[in-house]
Amino acid sequence: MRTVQSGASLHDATVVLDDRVILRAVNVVVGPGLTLVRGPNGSGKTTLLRALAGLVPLARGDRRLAGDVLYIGHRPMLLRGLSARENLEFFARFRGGDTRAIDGALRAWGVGEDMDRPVERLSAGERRRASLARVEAERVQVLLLDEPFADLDEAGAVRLRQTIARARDDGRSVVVATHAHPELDDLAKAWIALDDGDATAA
Amino acid sequence: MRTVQSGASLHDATVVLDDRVILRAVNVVVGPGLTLVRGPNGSGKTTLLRALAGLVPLARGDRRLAGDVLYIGHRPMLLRGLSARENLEFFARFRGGDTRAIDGALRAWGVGEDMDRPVERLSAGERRRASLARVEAERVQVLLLDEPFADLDEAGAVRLRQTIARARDDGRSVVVATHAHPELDDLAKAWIALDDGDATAA
Amino acid sequence: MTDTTISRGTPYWMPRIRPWLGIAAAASFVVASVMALFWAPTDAVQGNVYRILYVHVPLAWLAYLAFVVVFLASIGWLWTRNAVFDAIAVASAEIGVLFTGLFLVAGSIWAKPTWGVWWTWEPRLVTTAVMFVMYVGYLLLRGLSTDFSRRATRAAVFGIIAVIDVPIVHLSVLWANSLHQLPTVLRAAGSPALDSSMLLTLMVSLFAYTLIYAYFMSARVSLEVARQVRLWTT
Amino acid sequence: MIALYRIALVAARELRAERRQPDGVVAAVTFIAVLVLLESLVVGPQIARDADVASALFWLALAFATILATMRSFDRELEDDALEGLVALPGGRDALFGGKVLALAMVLVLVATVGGILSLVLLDLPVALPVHLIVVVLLGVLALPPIVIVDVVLALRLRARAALVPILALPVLVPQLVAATRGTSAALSGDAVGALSWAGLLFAFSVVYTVIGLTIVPAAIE
Amino acid sequence: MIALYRIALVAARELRAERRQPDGVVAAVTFIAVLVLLESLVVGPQIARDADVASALFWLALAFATILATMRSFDRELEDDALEGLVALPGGRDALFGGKVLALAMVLVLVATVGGILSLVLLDLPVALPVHLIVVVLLGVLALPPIVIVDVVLALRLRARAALVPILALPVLVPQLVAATRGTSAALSGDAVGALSWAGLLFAFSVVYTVIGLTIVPAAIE
Ligand code: HEM
Ligand SMILES: Nc1ncnc2c1ncn2[C@@H]1O[C@H](COP(=O)(O)OP(=O)(O)OP(=O)(O)O)[C@@H](O)[C@H]1O
Ligand SMILES: Nc1ncnc2c1ncn2[C@@H]1O[C@H](COP(=O)(O)OP(=O)(O)OP(=O)(O)O)[C@@H](O)[C@H]1O
Ligand SMILES: [Mg+2]
Ligand SMILES: [Mg+2]
Repeated sequence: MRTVQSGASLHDATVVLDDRVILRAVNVVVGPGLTLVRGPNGSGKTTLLRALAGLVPLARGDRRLAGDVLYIGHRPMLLRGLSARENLEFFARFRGGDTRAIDGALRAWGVGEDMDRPVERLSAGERRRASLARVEAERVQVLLLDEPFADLDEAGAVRLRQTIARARDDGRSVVVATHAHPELDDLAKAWIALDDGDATAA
Repeated sequence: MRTVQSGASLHDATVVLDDRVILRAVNVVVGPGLTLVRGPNGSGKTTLLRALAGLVPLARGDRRLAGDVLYIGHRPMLLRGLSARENLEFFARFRGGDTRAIDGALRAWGVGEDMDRPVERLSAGERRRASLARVEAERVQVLLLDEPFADLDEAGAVRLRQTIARARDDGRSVVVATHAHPELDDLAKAWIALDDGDATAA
Repeated sequence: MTDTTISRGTPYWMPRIRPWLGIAAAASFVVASVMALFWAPTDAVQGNVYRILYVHVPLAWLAYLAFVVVFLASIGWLWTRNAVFDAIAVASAEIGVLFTGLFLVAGSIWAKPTWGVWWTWEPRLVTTAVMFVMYVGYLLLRGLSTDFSRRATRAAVFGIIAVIDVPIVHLSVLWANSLHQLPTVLRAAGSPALDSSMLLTLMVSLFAYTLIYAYFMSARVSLEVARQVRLWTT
Repeated sequence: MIALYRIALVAARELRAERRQPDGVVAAVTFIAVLVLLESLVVGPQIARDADVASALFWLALAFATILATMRSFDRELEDDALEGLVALPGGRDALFGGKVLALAMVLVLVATVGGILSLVLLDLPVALPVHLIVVVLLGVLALPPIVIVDVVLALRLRARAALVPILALPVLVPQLVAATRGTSAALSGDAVGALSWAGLLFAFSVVYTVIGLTIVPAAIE
Repeated sequence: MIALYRIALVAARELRAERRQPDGVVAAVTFIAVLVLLESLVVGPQIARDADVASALFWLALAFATILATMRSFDRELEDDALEGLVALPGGRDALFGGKVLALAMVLVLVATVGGILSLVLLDLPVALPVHLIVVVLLGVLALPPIVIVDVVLALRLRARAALVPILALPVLVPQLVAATRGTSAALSGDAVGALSWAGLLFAFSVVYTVIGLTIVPAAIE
């Protein structure tokens, strides 16, 4: 098998949930640059990202990883009770990094004023913005973003595209699963088309 | 004050959450046809829809309602443990309607095969589709849809636009809060622009 | 990341020896029953009721064995991710629960004439009941889990923890105010304090129940492996 | 009529979700069994077989089972905002309380029956007045859900929910639990008059709390 | 080192979320107080003041408080998939168990202190060996969280979770609860040797379960 310099890969990976095959012998190699995951509802995009992040047990096959992963799923994954800032500080410290970038990142994402309120009191879009600020606050090599445009307004979507473009230019591996947003195709280097558990790379 | 034939309205409505004013003396009258609610993240769209649906207490002002309301929020609002079909049957029966339309609606929304699986085992988009099938299954006069395009793939979005257009043509009152989707503007009859708790109608 | 290994079916010799295992189990069960009912001498104190011993004690020991097997198979699964270990664990847990239920009932029937009650609150009995509930919980946990590897992993973790109750049941008679028989056979000091023909009968019964356990295991494990194969090939 | 139909619908939905966990009731029963086992182990067999103590344990266990079951029911509702979907229906607010009480009462009757038989057998208790015992247990069981559900609704969306519910519920439950315990113990030991008068008190409790619940719960939900 | 630091971070996050609900600890303490009241009310003051019975009630209440607190902690994590965010971090899986055990043990020490003093005062119990009592209670409290957390992790995302956790946890806790009860009762009534040997057993329990938890819990989380 090949070696991967930076990024993540799945080899012959099969995922079974609820005794149903959700991903079928998938081979995916993600390297630096933007990889887009496309596919209709229920085709297995979320499962693929979770498999890359190691959040789902593989029934067969294996997963390789070079560098740390930042996975943001359909939900914002912030702990209720804590504020956005406290959540991001926890993540950054846990990775052994510093917390200096956090304030700036949250402010840039437009939640500067709300960053000390408990996250459950934020609107859906504000919560999404706070979780996307992690991309700047943690500066991790491999980014896995599942439908990150959901709930974002126009300004937020623009910022997210810039963020993705910048991460790509920095040589980070970015995997984005999303519907629509054809403008992302211009930034992408690779495509993974999912159909009912079968992946085709392009 | 005016009377409303079918639809919902808020008069001088102020909503306070967490000791902060979220909606400020808002006057909104929603009649038959499509009303679009626009505004950046955190401007109060969700709060407005919840106020129309009677889910949020008004600090001042009042709410009028003619006809039943179907409100679908950011989350799909289906009870875990039950299947999509069982959820929809419950809603339809509760309204005193029949359940004949349910199977067809779920099938039309592409969750025909999954309609007997517990909803928590569905993908995000499949869950969204199941909850949108309520629009056809319950046939209620006033529809309040909060960001209904989230998680839908292209085919789902097309279907949703058709559904909205049809509901409008049937003379139902449809209120949709959404970012982007400029193509909806062609269908709309009225616009409510929200900015930090202040509403301007257009 | 470790792969889940699925056996390609039961080893070829399994189905071949199973009938013989069944015959041996049945035969030794008949011999043990005859010995227990007719050959072993009547107890001086208890009369004939004591003969329940030959059911009660072997079943208790085999329940212990079954739960220790669950423990070992659980470690095996976590270590190797070979699905056959999960099959062994579930088979052994089910048989263990069955045997525990049976020796509880047998003990209870024995308790009525000797102690005057069906059930009483004393350490051995309570810890046994707790062990029973624990493994019923183990089976519940399995039943509620949905997909294969999660089920296997969660069950394995619990199977490892639950085994702690086996020594506790065994040692519970040493607690103060125990009504139950103190260790007479498996005791630390010296040889068994039991009449030699009684001891022989007990050993033959133990042998018979061990074969029954082995027979059940081979049948249940094959069934489970077949299910796994069906699941993974569709 | 329509109100009753809606209450029945909510109850049916609840019971269906409950039945999907085929061992839901089994679980609650096992829970009671474990508690009885545990307590008699730590308290000692003589004390545990006392009619007063046995009834007290049974009712405490049942109170916990009620609280757990209710919290589970609302946990399920809070996921994905399902509760909001129900409350947004016309009449949803009013049907919520009645439906939950009905469903929970049915589950608890089952749990109490099996758990009660288990306790009787496990503790080898003599029953002097079986019919009185059934009446007391039934009325005691019916008195539990209204108050627990009211408390859960009040605590809903408050952050310390899981811990708050027992705090709100238990003090209010104390009189009922005392009545149920005394009544059960009277029925076990043959005091017919005592059993019936406690049963009457329990009946009063359940009527009062049900009326309160039907009246104020709709207002308490947003 | 880094592993310990991460465990400390998880514990700190947990404690902070816990502190945000100013009534978290208060809640658990009230819970114990109510239980002690309730039991002494229904069981009768003579029996309730017996050293054995009082210790038994205290430990049962503490076991329930542990289960409730642990379930609440994980409920918070499941909302918005926060737990997944933690587990997806490098080393997150390994730090989870240790961090939760640490945080929960600290909360429980507080709860046990206040709850214990409350029980002593409310039931007017004489304490023969105060230092031994403190040692026993401390070790008993430290023995509770590991096993409860393991069981909550096992039942995570399963449907009958609220009912399954007590069923899985209570039987496993029985030996510890018996040891803690006996040890407490020995310390209350002046049996120094007894108290210390039970304390030793409790220490062994907490070490064994912590090691098991640290070893196998990471495998049990997906
Ligand atoms: C429901 C009631 C009973 C239960 C749950 C029970 C449980 C057990 C268990 C778990 C063992 C295995 C002991 C070990 O080796 O660790 C055992 C053994 C034994 N039981 Fe019972 N028992 C019950 C009633 C009785 C009664 C009524 C008697 C006789 C009066 C009795 C006599 C014995 C004897 C003689 C042994 C073998 C002890 C040895 O050699 O170690 N049991 N019982
Ligand atoms: N439960 C709550 N408690 C306190 N404040 C809240 C609560 N929910 C929302 N808010 C605040 O109210 C304001 C409006 O929120 P709302 O959810 O209505 O916005 P929105 O327009 O729907 O935003 P989005 O586009 O992100 O969905 C936001 O500033 C938010 O922080
Ligand atoms: N927990 C689960 N148990 C069983 N099946 C599941 C589970 N989660 C998802 N599935 C099924 O797996 C398939 C793929 O789901 P997945 O969430 O990966 O799809 P997706 O491509 O992300 O869809 P979407 O666009 O709707 O987000 C779907 O058919 C879904 O029903
Ligand atoms: Mg998805
Ligand atoms: Mg919104």
